[in-house]
Amino acid sequence: MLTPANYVLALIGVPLVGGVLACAVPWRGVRTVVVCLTATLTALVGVLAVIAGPFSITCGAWSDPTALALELLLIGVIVAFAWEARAWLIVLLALVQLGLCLTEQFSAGAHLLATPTFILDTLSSILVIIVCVIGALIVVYATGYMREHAAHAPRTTAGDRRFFLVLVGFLGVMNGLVLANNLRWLAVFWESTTLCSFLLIGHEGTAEARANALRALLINAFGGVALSLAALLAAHRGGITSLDGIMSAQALVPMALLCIAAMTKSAQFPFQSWLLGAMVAPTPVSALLHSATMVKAGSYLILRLAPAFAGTRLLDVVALAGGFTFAIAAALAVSQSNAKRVLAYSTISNLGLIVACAGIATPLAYAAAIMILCYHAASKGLLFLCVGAIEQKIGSRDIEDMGSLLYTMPLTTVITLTGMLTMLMPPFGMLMSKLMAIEAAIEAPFVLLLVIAGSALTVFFWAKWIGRMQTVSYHPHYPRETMPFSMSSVLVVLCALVAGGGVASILVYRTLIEPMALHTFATASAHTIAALHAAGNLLSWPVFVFPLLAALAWLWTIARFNPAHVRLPYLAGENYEEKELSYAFLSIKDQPAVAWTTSLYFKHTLNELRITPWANLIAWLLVLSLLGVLGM
Amino acid sequence: MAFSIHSMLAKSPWFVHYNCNSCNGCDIELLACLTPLYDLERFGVLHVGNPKHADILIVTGSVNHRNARVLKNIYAQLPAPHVVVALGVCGSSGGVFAGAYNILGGVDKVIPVDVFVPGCPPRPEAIIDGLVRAVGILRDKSAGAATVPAATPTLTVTPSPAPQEPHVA
Amino acid sequence: MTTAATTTRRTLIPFGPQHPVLPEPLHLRLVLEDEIVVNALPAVGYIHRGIEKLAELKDFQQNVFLLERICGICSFIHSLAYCQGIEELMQLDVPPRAKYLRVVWSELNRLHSHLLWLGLLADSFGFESLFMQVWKTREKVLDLEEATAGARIMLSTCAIGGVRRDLSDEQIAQVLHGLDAIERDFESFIPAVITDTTVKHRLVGVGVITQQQAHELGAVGPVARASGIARDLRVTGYAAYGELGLNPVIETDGDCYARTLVRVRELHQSLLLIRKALKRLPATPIAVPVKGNPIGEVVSRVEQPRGEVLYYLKANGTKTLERVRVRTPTFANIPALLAMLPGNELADVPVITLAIDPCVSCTER
Amino acid sequence: MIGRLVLVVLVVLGAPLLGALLNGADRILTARMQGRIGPPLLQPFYDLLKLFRKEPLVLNRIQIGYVYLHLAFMLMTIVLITLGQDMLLALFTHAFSTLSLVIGGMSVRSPYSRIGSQRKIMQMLAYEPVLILLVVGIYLRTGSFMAGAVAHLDAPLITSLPLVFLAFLVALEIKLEKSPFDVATSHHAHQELVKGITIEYAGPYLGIIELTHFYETFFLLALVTAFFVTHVWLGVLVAMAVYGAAILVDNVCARMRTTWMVRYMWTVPVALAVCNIIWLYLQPHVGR
Amino acid sequence: MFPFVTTILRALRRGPATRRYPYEVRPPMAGSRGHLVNEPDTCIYCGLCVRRCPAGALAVTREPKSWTLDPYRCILCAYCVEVCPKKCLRMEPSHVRAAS
Amino acid sequence: MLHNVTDVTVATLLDAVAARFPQGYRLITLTCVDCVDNLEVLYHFYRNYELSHLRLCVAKGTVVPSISGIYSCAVIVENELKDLFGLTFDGLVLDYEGRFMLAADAPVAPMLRTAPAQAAARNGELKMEP
Ligand code: NFV
Ligand code: SF4
Ligand code: SF4
Ligand code: SF4
Repeated sequence: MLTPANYVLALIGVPLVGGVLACAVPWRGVRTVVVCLTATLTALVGVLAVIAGPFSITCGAWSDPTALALELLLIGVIVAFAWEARAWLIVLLALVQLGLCLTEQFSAGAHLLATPTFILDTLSSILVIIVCVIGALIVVYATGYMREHAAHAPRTTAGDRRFFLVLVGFLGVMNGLVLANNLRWLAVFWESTTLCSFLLIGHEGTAEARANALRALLINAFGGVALSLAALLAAHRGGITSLDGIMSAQALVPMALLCIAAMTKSAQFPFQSWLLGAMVAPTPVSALLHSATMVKAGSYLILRLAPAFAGTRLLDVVALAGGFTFAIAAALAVSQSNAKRVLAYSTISNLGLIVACAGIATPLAYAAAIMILCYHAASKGLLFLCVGAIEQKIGSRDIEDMGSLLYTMPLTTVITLTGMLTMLMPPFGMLMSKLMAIEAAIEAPFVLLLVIAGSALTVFFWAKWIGRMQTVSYHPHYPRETMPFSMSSVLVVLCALVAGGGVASILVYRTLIEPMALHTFATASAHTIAALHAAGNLLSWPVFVFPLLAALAWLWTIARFNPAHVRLPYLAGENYEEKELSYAFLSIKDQPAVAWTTSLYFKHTLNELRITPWANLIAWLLVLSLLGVLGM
Repeated sequence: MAFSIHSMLAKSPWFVHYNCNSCNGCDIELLACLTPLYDLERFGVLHVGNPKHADILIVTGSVNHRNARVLKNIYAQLPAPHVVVALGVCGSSGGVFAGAYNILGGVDKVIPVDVFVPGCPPRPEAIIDGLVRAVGILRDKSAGAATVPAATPTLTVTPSPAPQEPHVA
Repeated sequence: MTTAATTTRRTLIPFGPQHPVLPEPLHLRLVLEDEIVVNALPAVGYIHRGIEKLAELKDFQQNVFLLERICGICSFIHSLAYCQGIEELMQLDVPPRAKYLRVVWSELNRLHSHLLWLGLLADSFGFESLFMQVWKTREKVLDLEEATAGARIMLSTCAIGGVRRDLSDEQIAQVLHGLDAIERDFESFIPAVITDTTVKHRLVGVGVITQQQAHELGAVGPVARASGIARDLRVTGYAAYGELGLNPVIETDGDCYARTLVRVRELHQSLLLIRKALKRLPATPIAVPVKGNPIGEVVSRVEQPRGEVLYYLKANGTKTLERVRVRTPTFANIPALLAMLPGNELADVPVITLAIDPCVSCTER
Repeated sequence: MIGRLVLVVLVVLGAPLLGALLNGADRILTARMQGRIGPPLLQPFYDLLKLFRKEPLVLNRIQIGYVYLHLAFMLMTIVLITLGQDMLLALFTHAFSTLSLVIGGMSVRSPYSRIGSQRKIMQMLAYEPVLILLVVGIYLRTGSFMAGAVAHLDAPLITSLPLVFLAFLVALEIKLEKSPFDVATSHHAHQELVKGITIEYAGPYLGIIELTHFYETFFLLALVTAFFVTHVWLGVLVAMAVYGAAILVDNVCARMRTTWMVRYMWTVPVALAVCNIIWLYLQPHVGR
Repeated sequence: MFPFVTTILRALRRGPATRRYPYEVRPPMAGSRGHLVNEPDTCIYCGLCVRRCPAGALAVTREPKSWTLDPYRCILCAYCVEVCPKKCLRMEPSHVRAAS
Repeated sequence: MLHNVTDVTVATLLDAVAARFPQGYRLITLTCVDCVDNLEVLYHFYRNYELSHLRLCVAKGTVVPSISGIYSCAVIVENELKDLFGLTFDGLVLDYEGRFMLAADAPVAPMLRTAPAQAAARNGELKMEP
């Protein structure tokens, strides 16, 4: 049997090695096999490790210098990239970070507290599962996607080999990030994900891609500085070198800095812009890094630390910042018609909700945050993949172009619809967790208001999109959809996962999340514990007979459907009947015109360009008030 | 006919109105039927906006080349069972406009008509009478009875002793 | 950050010809952006009968009955305009009593038309009970019409050379009495129209056209008057208007509210005119006999509820006319309507459309 | 257990009857306010039964599913509340019931249907915060999200949630599709969107929508009653009065624009509710 | 702010204004043009009315003597009444019922 | 009778109309009369309680310059005349291409005197049935 240390090694190493292998083989077919095998293996390792857990391992004396060396190496690489791009600000930030690392290394002296280097507890297990399973699925999908993509990619693109090196390797890095307890290792993996993200965003090599990659690098480098500063200050405060050290010492100042670092990674306002820019990357990247896993690192970090700081002013501000991001990102998502931007804003918004819940830091809030984290990763990953497939087919990511897709790509459309419904329909996990979030937010009235506003807005943009997606004309003929097997199979599997897991949300809550929250908040007050238990009673299963009956009734109706009942739409009496122009009406000059209804976007009231500066200003104020702890 | 599901159609006749070539005379009298003084809702009558919700299509005016197609479209969107009422002499025959270059004739030139209401314009009382007839036909249609297309009888007078035909009330 | 690609696609919808807020078939091809109208183009012809041609086929006496059926709302005034034109061609001297009676019926006609419009306007912004209230009052006008003219929709009342019916003293008393009742009824809804917050919200500042625009687009009737143009043909003094005297009702804001105010004030004006006319009713015959056939060309214009109607008649000395041309007020107001729509919300489209008081059957003949 | 089941069955069967009667009363009252006689009280039943006799015209098969869901989630909401379950969940299932209709209306490209659906979402956007605040208020009062907890209160909710109640009344006007908020669809045909969101549903499907509306009317008025839970009969009376007032408002207002509605709802009623909630937070025995 | 409330309440108080047709039939007003009738014995079947009728609703044959009205074409203008030399035509105030 | 009538030709029409616009004349409408051999188009203007008319006499088939560039409201009546008289206007701001008042299957230029119904009426054999 594998030892914990081997598990950690495998979790990190398998993908890294797989990535290198994938990069090494020059043939696409073989590479696909390598990638798929690696993905399978990673998933397997992940599951086995979680079954074997929880555990923690403490590395020997080699650990710290190695980590330092790796960190320096990473900083060097970043400097090199930035230098090449003449991004002096990034170079500056990287150098500052370098300085901080060295200062820490050479000033703090001996590191007294011996804490585990890597920990696999329930929280990290959940993330490991997300990374290894959903991540693996996305990687498999990417093999099919990239074949298609390569055909249309601009000449500047970096090529598949580098792509898969980074993408597959990223899984290992991300595993490392969620396992790391030691601050230095955390920083190493943290910087690595930044680098992966940078490389993948810039994959296509166009001017826009490069600019956006640099922006991501800049903002995350800023976060990196905050992280390093946190490590330095922690080290100065009694030689803390690990996350649980910070928690047990209740070190507020490092915590605040870590929160800022987390906000950059989780693209919270005012650091959101890089994530929107990141949408230029190929869609599997968006799915993997920019919605399912990497951006979760930030909220994960806060979630991990928050229980120790429950009730502090610091967390109140964090909650407020998260809530603010939740509401404002939802509002901006309403104004977007670009599907990937909608998804991006929605991701930011949900991350904000996780952060808000983490900030509220009651058992229920904690549970809600974890629920959102899981369900969001799955659903959003799926949705990104769907959008990718759709985009490859119709050549557009505009929501308004997605009408009548049920015609041309029924499978993807149904899966997309399922994915979107899981985002907002009872009894799926997202809705249940949002519900818990609201119940939890009772403890923080201001956050509550933001959460309420955000939820209402969220419904708006999803409904708009769902409506557009399933718009069908009245002469249905469903062709078979062609898509690489790797893509379609992943879509189906992930969809099944999302739907099944979503329906079982309360089961998941009961068996997994509730005990975990209880465990984490062993000392919480009675009424918050009661709230936690009450949330578990949310669903009385029998009431779901109604939707079930509705579904059955639907099937029954469709089975005995009489096509003669299909009529032309109401077009004020001026229908113009022709198969291809099904919604045409005769208009001026007796010429047919096609009725078309664009959804509401409020481009004027919710103007992104106008609102963003103000939102950023408010968010900066919140971030600055986070730093208020420095004065304490 | 005591309580039967078919009588429900008679108790809740919703109508949609389309103005073909009417001079408005018939239309405003129809609208007047909805207002307090005549209040068609007493009979469960509702004025609905689109044919898909309607049981009765009330057409005012005669048919011209352009609105014929609209009329056909609306007719095609009526859910069965349904009844068509042609209001006014225009709808019955073209009335005073018969013979104009853009007049095809009465509504029955384009779609089958179940009730003709004479008058130019018909008074609200006459419209109510027409609707009462329509409702009866609706019930019959719902029960599956065969209905015959409406006729527009003429009145002939000859020197007595020949009696008057009883078509005029 | 990439700037959001702005969707240039817009909403394109048909509005009419079959539409419950439009009692008449009119098709608007609306282009919207977030429910704001960007562009509106009309299609007409759903109610075109070819009456101008038909009037060349029937004889000039029968035409009275044909032309008053151009529209069942402004029927009397149509026949009035036509009769006045023929009378001018034939140089008939209409007896004064007929002239006064023509004013009475014209104003009754205007009364019922404005009330009808007010109800429909209320309906267009979803104020059903106001619609009901107004139409309830309108029934009183219709009763007066039936009592004096023999039908609720005034037809067959005007004749070449005079009028077909006379009013007895009881009828005059009945009308005066009825007018009082109508005026009392106004109290029940006119304050609502003028002061209600929600109504004002829907009308003020909606569908504005300036005086300059109104003039250039050739607007007539209340649409022109609401934009500050004193354009009312009754001041030219046809029929007995010259002896009764009136000042056109003017508002200056040019929005739907101003148009409403104009018509509401004209309700009172009509009451006043009818009362005056009935009081001064001269005791003369009501018609002169018509002999011979008309010859020559003439333009006859009178003020309809919706504005100026123009009849151009060309006769050649036979029973049938050579040309009967009708330019109705709504026809003249359509360019103004198209200028009002852009920039307003979809929800305002019915309101603006109804605020010009469109009469499509007049427009298309 | 059996008792609960009986209760559920009673409510599920009784609610539409009551809802239909209320609708019938509404139509009569509206007619009387307009000086008319109006339809018979049982008219909604006649309408409903008639609709089930009509041809089920549709544009596609998808839209059918959503009317079923519309009804199903409504039933679910009512059962949840009847069983005293989580109010927030009930609120969300209720929202999803409406949302089903929206999505169904959007599944056709028919312009009026789509615009109506979008306006319906705007309506949801407008009233949803108030409803959530209502639940929050109740929580602050009872300390539990369970609807059942309301029944155990010793003083009626209205004493501590007067402003929330007022805000809820405004939301009620939207939910009942009454002027000035009947923007998405309307009981009166003369609307710029014709029948808006329901325009492409005919016959039985329209019937199901009507049926759901009956349930909804019942549900909303039951919520009003819940404010007076220690004095149920008073609550019923108030609910009737509220219903009457809603009809009165419907009859004295013009229909407003959608954007105005959202702006209004997010200011006045939300502010009212928030004031009330803040006040509750400041109470010693609630909140944290 | 809501001036219409008083109107509404007054309407409630006063009760419906509805004329309960067909249960209560209001007598038609005198002089109203409801439908056209002919005195068969006074009529001389001269056909003058036919020539003047603007709607072409009339037909007369001299042998055998018959006068035919198409009520679905007659616009109730009463012009024929005016021109008839024998004054055998007249307008009755009640309306014609629908045919189906 | 008609007073204030000025005769114009196709060449002078636009100038005459353009001269009236700044003088504050309102365009009431256009009337077309079929004088069997040619068409007569009357432009009715109005200012200060005074009517004035332009009379344009053209042979059938002549292209008439559109005044919709000067009086934009003329566009709908010009489109109508195009439908009903088959008159062609040059420079219509918005051209309905003969589908303004009439549908495709309606008679072409029905207001022209050559229409058979007209001839029938002249000969006194007016038939009411189409
Ligand atoms: N007033 C009026 Fe007419 C005329 N002439 C016009 O547009 O209503 Ni039918
Ligand atoms: S029947 Fe008479 S009132 Fe009715 S539309 Fe025809 S002409 Fe007008
Ligand atoms: S005009 Fe008089 S008399 Fe001559 S046929 Fe007609 S009804 Fe008879
Ligand atoms: S009333 Fe008029 S339409 Fe009727 S028959 Fe006499 S003349 Fe003809």
